[in-house]
Amino acid sequence: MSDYTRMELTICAAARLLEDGVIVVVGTGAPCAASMLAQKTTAPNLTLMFEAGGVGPQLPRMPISVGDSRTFYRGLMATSMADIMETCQRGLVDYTFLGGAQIDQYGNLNSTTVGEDYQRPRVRFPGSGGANDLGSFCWRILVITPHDRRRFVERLDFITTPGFLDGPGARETAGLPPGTGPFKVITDLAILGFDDASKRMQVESLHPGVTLDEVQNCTGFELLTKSPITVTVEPEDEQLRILRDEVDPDRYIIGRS
Amino acid sequence: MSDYTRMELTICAAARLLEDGVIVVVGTGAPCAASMLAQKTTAPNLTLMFEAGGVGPQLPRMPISVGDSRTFYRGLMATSMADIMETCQRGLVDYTFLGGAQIDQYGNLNSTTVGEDYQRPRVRFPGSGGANDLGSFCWRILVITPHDRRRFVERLDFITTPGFLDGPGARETAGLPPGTGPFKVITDLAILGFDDASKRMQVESLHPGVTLDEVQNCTGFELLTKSPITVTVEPEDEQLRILRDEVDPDRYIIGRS
Amino acid sequence: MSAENLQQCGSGPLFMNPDSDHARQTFRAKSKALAEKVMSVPEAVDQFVSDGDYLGSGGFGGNRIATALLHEIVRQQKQDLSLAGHTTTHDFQILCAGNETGRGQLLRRVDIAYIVGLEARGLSPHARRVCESGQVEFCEWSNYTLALRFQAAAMGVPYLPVRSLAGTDTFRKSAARRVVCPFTGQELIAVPALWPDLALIHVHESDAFGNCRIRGTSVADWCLARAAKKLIISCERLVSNDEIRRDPTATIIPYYCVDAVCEVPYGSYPGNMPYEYYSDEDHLRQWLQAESDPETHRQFLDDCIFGVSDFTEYLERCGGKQRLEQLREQELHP
Amino acid sequence: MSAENLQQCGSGPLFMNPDSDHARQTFRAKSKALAEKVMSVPEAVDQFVSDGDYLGSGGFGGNRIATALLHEIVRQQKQDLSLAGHTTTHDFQILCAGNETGRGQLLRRVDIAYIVGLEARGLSPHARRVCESGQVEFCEWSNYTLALRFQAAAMGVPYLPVRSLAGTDTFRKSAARRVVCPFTGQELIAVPALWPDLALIHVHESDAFGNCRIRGTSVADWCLARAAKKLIISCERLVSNDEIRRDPTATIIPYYCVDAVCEVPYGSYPGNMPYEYYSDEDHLRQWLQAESDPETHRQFLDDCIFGVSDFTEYLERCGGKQRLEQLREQELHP
Repeated sequence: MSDYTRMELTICAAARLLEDGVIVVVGTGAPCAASMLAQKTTAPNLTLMFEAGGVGPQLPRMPISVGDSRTFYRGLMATSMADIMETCQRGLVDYTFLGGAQIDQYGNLNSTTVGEDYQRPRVRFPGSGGANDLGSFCWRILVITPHDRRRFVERLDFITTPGFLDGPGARETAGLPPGTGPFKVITDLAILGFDDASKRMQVESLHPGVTLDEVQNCTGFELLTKSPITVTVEPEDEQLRILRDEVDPDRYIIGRS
Repeated sequence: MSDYTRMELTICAAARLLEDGVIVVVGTGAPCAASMLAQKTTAPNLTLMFEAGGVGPQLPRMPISVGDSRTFYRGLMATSMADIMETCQRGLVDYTFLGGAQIDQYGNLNSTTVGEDYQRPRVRFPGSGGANDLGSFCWRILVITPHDRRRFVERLDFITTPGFLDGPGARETAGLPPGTGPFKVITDLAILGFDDASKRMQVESLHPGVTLDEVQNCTGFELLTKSPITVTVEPEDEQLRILRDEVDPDRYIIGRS
Repeated sequence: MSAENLQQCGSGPLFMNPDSDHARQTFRAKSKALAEKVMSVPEAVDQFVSDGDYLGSGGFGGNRIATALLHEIVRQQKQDLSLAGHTTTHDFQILCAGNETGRGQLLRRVDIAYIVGLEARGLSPHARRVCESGQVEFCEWSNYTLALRFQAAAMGVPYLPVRSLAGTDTFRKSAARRVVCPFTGQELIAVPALWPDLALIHVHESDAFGNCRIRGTSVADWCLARAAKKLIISCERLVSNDEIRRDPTATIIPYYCVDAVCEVPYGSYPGNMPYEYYSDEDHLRQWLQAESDPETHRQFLDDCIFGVSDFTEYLERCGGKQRLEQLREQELHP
Repeated sequence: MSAENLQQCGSGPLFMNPDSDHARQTFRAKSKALAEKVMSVPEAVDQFVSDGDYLGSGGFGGNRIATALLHEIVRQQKQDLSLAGHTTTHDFQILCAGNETGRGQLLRRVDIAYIVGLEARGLSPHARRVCESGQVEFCEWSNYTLALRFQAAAMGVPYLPVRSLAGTDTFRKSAARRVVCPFTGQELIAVPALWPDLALIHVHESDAFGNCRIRGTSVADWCLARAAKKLIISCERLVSNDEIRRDPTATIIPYYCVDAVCEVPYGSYPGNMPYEYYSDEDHLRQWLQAESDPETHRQFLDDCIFGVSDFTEYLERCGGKQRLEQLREQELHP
């Protein structure tokens, strides 16, 4: 077994979650790397979509923007943002990968503002982009994020994108499509899921060498645990080779800490 | 002045109503002939649209269907039906040409059923097609129709397409865009308009040799008259030549009685 | 008439469930794998058309229609179908061959925007017989509002607002309802989403997976393809997936909407196919004339549909290659 | 949370009138004549951009953006503009050069879907200064719902329903409202139509009248072009009207939406232009770095916008032909 970084482990773990023959709407960065890796390993028939309109590209390199020309390079279709979003809204899209500045125990995401005063925030982040739409429409939300207490917080300063809102049934009551919501959160420490009954975040798998205490200490709310907690499967040599040589040869993503 | 048929007169009169530099949504038949004639005479900068998606064709011949390939032959755009209809709905389209099996004093049109029982009609006609939409959205409705009591009726068996409904303010109350409605009805006997106050149909111009009595006798409701009633301008030689040689060389329309 | 007295609902029947959650379950269950879907017309119709299905017919009546698929549906004597009749002209005429001809009842319910007529060519006597029989249930719409129902479905919402239909009997015999704009207070009409069980669309080019290109007007097919729960494509030409990837901007229907792909050259005949062949007006005139007399009509249908084994044989009977070359010439040099 | 307790309205400001009758009057007054509209970038901006206008920016932030027009708006020091910020990245960064730099206040109100960031490249320090100053008024949306507001406008209806936003602070800080589906009773979100005073769209090809073609993703530009009360097109290449008529299927924006056409090769630089040139990541990185220090930023803006006479001079300063050829190579052989 080769040496690998936490980021490589995270990407490999995320890639394994994607089934073959499904559609995933991805952003740039780690989600895109995970999806490309899945295509080249366990899910050759995975279709990538990008919110600006790219469908099914044969990605020559990692795109820099979710709207750049690589997102439809030798693609099956170059269409509109509305077409992508509406394909999600009518229920055809299985997975979306999201991120954010903050996440809470229900998987709600903040990418808008940090600080008390909305009009004069401490930090103005970009806002929803397509995240609120994708997080509302797609069947399963995947989140890739570094794991620390600044990100995993008790209370979001701003709910940009809906997770399970304030608990069981809340999405449905609000009018969001039933049966949707956060599925897995993949961090540099663990893979987390959501408890069926309470919709609260739970530790499902610890990365090799990581303890439950360590994960809890990096989290600003109480984590549930799924029993038994497994150990995250380590990257295989072939997976690492493809990730390093084919997916991210410039070490654009995997070069990050 | 050449001899001409009533149909030729009707088409020439309709063509003169179209201003230069506007957009008109046309059907096949006489409206299309009138619009082509206008383009080749008084309104060279008239843009034709067809409801199936054709915009600004250089019509090589009269189309047979409002969706056939001639409607976008060397056209500016071949788009969707929704694009055409929505361009009308947002207020860009000045004129539409409509017809129907029946018309009443408010310019309402029936192209759906004749007979008492909707479910088992005496005659089932096609229905609205795009007429209800175009008659709701476009600023001014033009109607070309033969003039007889079977068509000009006191009460429609079915209101397919809105004229002024039951009188002043009715379109607006129903929710139709304000300021729209029937503009002129061009028949083989006269040009009729609508009284501003009552929204009832009025005779504005009699074709040469036609009397007001004759028009009233061919009409199943009481006609108002605009004073003074003019005599319809006769076709000019050049207009007739173009109509016969360039617009309808197969006498597809002008060959009709 | 004051705003308070406006009729709030059309009295027409709503044939299909406009619940977008219901539709989402269907779309979730569809395969999204990039798999080959090429099959013959009889196979596609046998496999994907069920009695009782609600159909949407692509193109525009006599232009870019899926004639071969429509004939096969009639030949296989499917029963109790519903239809979205948005400017259905010759396509409607073909389906009517399954009603009032001693083979049960193919058409049972029709959402009408435009039926019975063939535009400037006149009314179909047989379609009139079918529609005046009292045996078919109707609901009235207009071309745009029926297309808008597909658009709502394609968007994944249960309704969309519109400013037509208002004030007319077309509204009163529709299943539309009134709504008020929550921002402006404007009176609007709401039309319910329509997810057909099945759509038939004829296109210029498709690859084996169902990525399709159309040249010329798309009419309502962008939305119809996305709204349909099942979609059978017929195409003039199969092209390679490489060719599709060479110009992704040209793809109008993506593979994940498509269930079957049938290669049928001249598949819109006797309808027009833009940039390929013009409509066969002689044949359409013969069809209309044959309908005047039920016995002549029966014979005509045997010659064109019931007594031929497939669409190729129909094309042969209509003049074959020579006639088709004439129509191609008419299209390319009008 | 029960359905009765759902918040009915977002508390965000509605910057533009969503009344479709109001918009209809504007569109009625527009010329529909097929007239030549070619002019220079300074002329177009001088003639069609007024202080206080609401702008829509085409493309996708750093892809197929109308950079030359954006620079000119900043150079002419337009004031008090509103902006539809749907994934505005580098375009937003350019407009922010008119705020907090001693030249008044270019941006006054922003409908936000995505601002401040440049995707994977990080946040813009200067855009943060502008947005954290309290001087700009905001309303929150998402990429789809902001695009949907253009779609409602393009359709000519005052609102459209959607199933996102619900339950979040994005909704609470938006100007969206709740509606109930009149057919299914489903809880939905309504977004108001948005007719921008002006849109700027960069395309591959346009004729002199404004009939335009785009290759690659259209993002929200189909709707934006139709929603805008005034529309300035910049294009890589002017083509003849004959060329447009050769393939009417390729026309995505028709002339009657367009007020001015400016020929600007490399007009999306430093943004990506599909099939033409890739984004200049070095230049974008320099821009971000320059923003860290206000004095460096001032100098950088003088070098790139205020101190150059036109876009051609900007391209020269950024490396000119040699650099542009590299970017073309990166695009064509990624």
